[in-house]
Amino acid sequence: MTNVLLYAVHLFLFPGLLFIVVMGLLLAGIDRKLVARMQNRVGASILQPWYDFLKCCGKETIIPRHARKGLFLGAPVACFVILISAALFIPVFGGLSMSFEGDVVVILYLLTAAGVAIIVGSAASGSPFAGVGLSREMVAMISYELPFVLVLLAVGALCGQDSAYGVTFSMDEIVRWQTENGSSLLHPAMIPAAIAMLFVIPCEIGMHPFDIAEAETEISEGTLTEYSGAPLGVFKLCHCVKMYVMTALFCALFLGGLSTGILLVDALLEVVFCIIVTFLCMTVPHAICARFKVEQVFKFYWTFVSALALISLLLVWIMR
Amino acid sequence: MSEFISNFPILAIMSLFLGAFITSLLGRKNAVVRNVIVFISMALALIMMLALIKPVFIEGKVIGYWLGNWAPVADWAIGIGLEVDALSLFFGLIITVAVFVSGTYSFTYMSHDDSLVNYYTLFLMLSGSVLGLVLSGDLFNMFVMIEIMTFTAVALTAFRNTYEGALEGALKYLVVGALGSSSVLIGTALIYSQLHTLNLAQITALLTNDQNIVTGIAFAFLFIGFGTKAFLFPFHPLAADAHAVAPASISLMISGVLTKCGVYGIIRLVYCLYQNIDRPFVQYLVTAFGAVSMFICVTMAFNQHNFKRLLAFHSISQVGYVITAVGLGTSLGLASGLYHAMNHTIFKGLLFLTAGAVQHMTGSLDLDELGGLSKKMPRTCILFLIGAASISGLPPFNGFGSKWMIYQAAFEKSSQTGNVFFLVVCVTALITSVLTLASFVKVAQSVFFGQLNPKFENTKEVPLAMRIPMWILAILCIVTGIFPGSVANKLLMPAVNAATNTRAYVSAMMGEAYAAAHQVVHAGAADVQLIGVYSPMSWMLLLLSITSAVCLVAVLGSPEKKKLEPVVGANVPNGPMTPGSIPVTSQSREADERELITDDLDPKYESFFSGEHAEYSQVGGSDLFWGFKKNWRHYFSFMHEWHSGILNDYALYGACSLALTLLLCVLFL
Amino acid sequence: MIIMNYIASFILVGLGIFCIATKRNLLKICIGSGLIDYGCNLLIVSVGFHDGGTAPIFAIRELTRASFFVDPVPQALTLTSIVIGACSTAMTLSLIIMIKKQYGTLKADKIRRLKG
Amino acid sequence: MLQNMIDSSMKKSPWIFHINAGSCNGCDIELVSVLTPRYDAERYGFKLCGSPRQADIVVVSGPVTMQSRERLRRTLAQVPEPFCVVSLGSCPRSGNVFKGSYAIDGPLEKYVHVDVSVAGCTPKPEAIIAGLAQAAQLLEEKRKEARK
Repeated sequence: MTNVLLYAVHLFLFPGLLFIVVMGLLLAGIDRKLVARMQNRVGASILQPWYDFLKCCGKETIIPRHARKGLFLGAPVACFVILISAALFIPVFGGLSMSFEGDVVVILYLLTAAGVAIIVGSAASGSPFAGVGLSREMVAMISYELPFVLVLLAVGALCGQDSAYGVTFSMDEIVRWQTENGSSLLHPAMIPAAIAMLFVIPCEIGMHPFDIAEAETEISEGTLTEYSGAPLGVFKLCHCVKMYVMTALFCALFLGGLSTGILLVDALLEVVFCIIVTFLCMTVPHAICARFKVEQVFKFYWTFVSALALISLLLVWIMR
Repeated sequence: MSEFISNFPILAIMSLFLGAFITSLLGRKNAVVRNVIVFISMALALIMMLALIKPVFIEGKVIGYWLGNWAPVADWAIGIGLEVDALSLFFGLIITVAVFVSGTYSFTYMSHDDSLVNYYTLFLMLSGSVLGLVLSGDLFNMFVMIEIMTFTAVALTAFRNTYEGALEGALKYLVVGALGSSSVLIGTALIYSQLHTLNLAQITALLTNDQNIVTGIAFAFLFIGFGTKAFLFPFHPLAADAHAVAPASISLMISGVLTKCGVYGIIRLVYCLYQNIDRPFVQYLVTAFGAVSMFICVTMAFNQHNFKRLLAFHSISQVGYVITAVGLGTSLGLASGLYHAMNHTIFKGLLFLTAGAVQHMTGSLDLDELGGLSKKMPRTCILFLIGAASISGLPPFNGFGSKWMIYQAAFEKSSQTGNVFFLVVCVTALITSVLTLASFVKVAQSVFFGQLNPKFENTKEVPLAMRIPMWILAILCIVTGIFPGSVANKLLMPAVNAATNTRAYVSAMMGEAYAAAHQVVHAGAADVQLIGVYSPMSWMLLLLSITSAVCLVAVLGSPEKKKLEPVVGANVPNGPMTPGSIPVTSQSREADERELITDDLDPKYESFFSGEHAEYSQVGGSDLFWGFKKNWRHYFSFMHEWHSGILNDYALYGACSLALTLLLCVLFL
Repeated sequence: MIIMNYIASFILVGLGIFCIATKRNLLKICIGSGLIDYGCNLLIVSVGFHDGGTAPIFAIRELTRASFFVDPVPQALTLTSIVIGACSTAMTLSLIIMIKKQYGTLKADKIRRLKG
Repeated sequence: MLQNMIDSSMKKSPWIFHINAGSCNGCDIELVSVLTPRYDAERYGFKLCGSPRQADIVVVSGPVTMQSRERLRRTLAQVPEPFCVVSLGSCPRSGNVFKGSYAIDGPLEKYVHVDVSVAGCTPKPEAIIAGLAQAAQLLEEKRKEARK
């Protein structure tokens, strides 16, 4: 009985639902604040995403005539559920996760499924803006999937050197290997992979320079054109949770070795590192450059960022 | 009972051929008699295959059956033998299930057409020959079955001969298909010239030690022959033409069943007959064919305009996955290949049946024309989503389990042998999976979602009789997706062991002493470490997070009940601010008449069109994924020319690939 | 001596493939596929040849130890493959007739509505 | 308790949707300048959004011309409850210099109850921010009233 209780607490409290949602909103708030400060203006309060979410839940939900009600209302919930289950597979600094042998690929596919949930939601809304929005979202997904997979393969190859199969697809294995031989960021072969991962994160989340799917100026909110009220709030929440999921994934893949074992210190360490990674990979590009065109995003990811990931994969290959 | 079981293989094949014969005899009078006969023969074949599961899969027996009781004389096989081991029964099961589903579907789907007796006779002949090919233990018998299969498939492709392009697709399929079967014939003749026998078991035994140049050439011919049947790389335009024009139940048969026979032939050739899968050259050859056809077909499928032609290209790219996995040579590779072959038949069958349903109801398959059908055909839309989710490998469905096993097998192979070729194959597989997802998003948006084309205003849902087979396949999709672990142990492991364990194969037909005399290798049972994808813990996790998410949304819902769309036309005043209740002055009245406000529906629930009256503007079909197409436009234009549609070019590509394989086999084998 | 049969059969097969690949007229393509079938049949028959052997026809009593036959199995195979060759030619011709009715031409490069 | 938090959050994150009913773009540029670093309306939570479905405050600028009348009415109908309407500049209030022209169809008041009206031919950004802040306050009362 106790382990079920512990398991429920684990699921709902610490690395579970509450922690993920709070962390997501916190990261989004900090990101908006940092962008404002970088543009020399005061910027909204750190709790602004929380207010946005509450305000959206307070508004009326309009279901358009062309929309398909079941999918239209179900898509945000599905996206939220998929993201939470993806986040639960990521070990928070060396422990406390539902990890099993092949869960790196499960995380990859859950993130793809979250993207598909958004796409199905916008397709079900039946608006032409959403049609263009979902095609851009798919192009963004194609473009970041290649480098993302190469980075996962590189880390799997590095951390699976001494395992029987020469490669590992399990997060626990990756984190344990890093605790023994130092986190993989210190290995010279993994520097290009880390940079590639930093580029992949904003596109996967849809942050400013790569948010070709929700381009307000071009296609009026793209995928979320027809959403209002609580479903819109849940989609915005998914956007924030995705920020936490990707940064936590980055910390687990590249900074796995720094866990101290004490639960509280680990949690604080995780929060600090996530904020640093958010600043590096989302705030700086958001403040510096304008939104990319659709084919620029694709060309940028399939040439420059994939080359980086490939270099590190080959380096790991040679150094083996 | 146990010795009677050995007659089941021939009884299954005979039930199908006899069914064909009787339908053509008695079927002319009325439809019910004909349908009953067809149903009985399909059901009989299915029951016999299911009955074979216990002896072959669980007890691991290999059932041999000599036609006309011509047992081998003095260790020399004279008669034609049927041999059913776990591998051929695995494919036999896939085939009989697909035949059963496709048959019941075509009862209603083909009701609009005429001369249905010919249709069902050809259909049963096709399924009989396909089952015969998979169960036969004799090389020339396999050739004869391939020929019957090709002729009936061609005739069925051209069944609706008034359909635009049907005859052309059938002719191309026949001529280049005949090229492929002739190469199988030449291969058989060359093998006979060296070993003077046609029985597969005896060939396996004799080939273990004396493989000279002529058997190498025979290998090349046989590989290209079976490759034609599996529509591998240079032969894939045939399948695209044949599928696009064939009726949906037949395209299910072609893509789900015929390609599997080509795959079965290649597996039997590489794992059992020549046992040269552990030679690096053969692994490169098979994997290269698989990877190239996988990548090219998915990019070709990406900008198609016809729903079924897109599905056809996808089925070849999935067969490319299977061949890549088979070519890896490791036991995990073969297991993932077989698993993906089974999944492919299930979800591709489902997708083709939904395409048939859309064609049956709306009459058109053009992606640019269709749109918004989910309002009119909701159940077909759900079925399509299940099929699309499983083909693009989303977690709870069956595509995920098998695709992920293929990546793992490819990557493990590359890391163990330290060879970069398999790494490139693994990355190509991943890119192909993303492009598959992208093209099915395109199909979903352009056929089911978006705005309804006024032309298809009065389409109704598909009759229940057509939906039952679709639901059977959908449930199979979900079941094999949720329990990959149990599917692997019960179905895949016996099949993989049977493929690698050739001694049992030979001794079943030729006797234990013969097998020992020829030192047939007895590979140990494969200890594939099958990673349990779904431990019960993760299921509880998903369940709990679902409940928490749903109650989160419900609690935070806005206070007043969510108002749904009011009664059409009534301008329900919802608060002081509705523009409907504005004071209308004289000046604006005649302005209104000029404005001709046609739409009396409440504009609140119209989709936002930046203020304009939302007329029909469907974003779908070829104007999606603009960014991706712009970057690849050179590649796409080259591919467009390459698939010229001229019969001679396809034959030329086939001949070149035959020559290339011959050259490689002579040099390296 | 038997080598001539093998060379002839491979020439026939090569000619058939060349004819299918280059000739634009559908009828010539049909002839080409026929040629390939005949090449294969010739190959199968000549595979079973033994120098000095007689035709494998015998009455019950005539079968003695000393009688030396040519291998009968390929001849049986050739029978079936001749039949199959005939069927495939018949099928191709029937399709060509219907295509001529529908498309109005026999030129292969005009019959290319399914492309791309 | 949760509903009170939702009410208070209505005024903390009002999203603006801008409708140009034939304006000379003077007010439009002023509205956007409000979000620049110098005047920074974002510190009160204001954010421009692209679709009327997500709008809380609808800012209308320009005298309602004949062409834009139908579109204005349809877009206003598509905004979810509770929302405020702010008329920007003097054109929507009175038609400004264009009053009496054949192409103008009366003040904005004819089409929708205007909650806050910011006067001035291109009102100063500070005035716009004050108007928007008032509108944000109104949002909270509207929701409380709608909840009763």
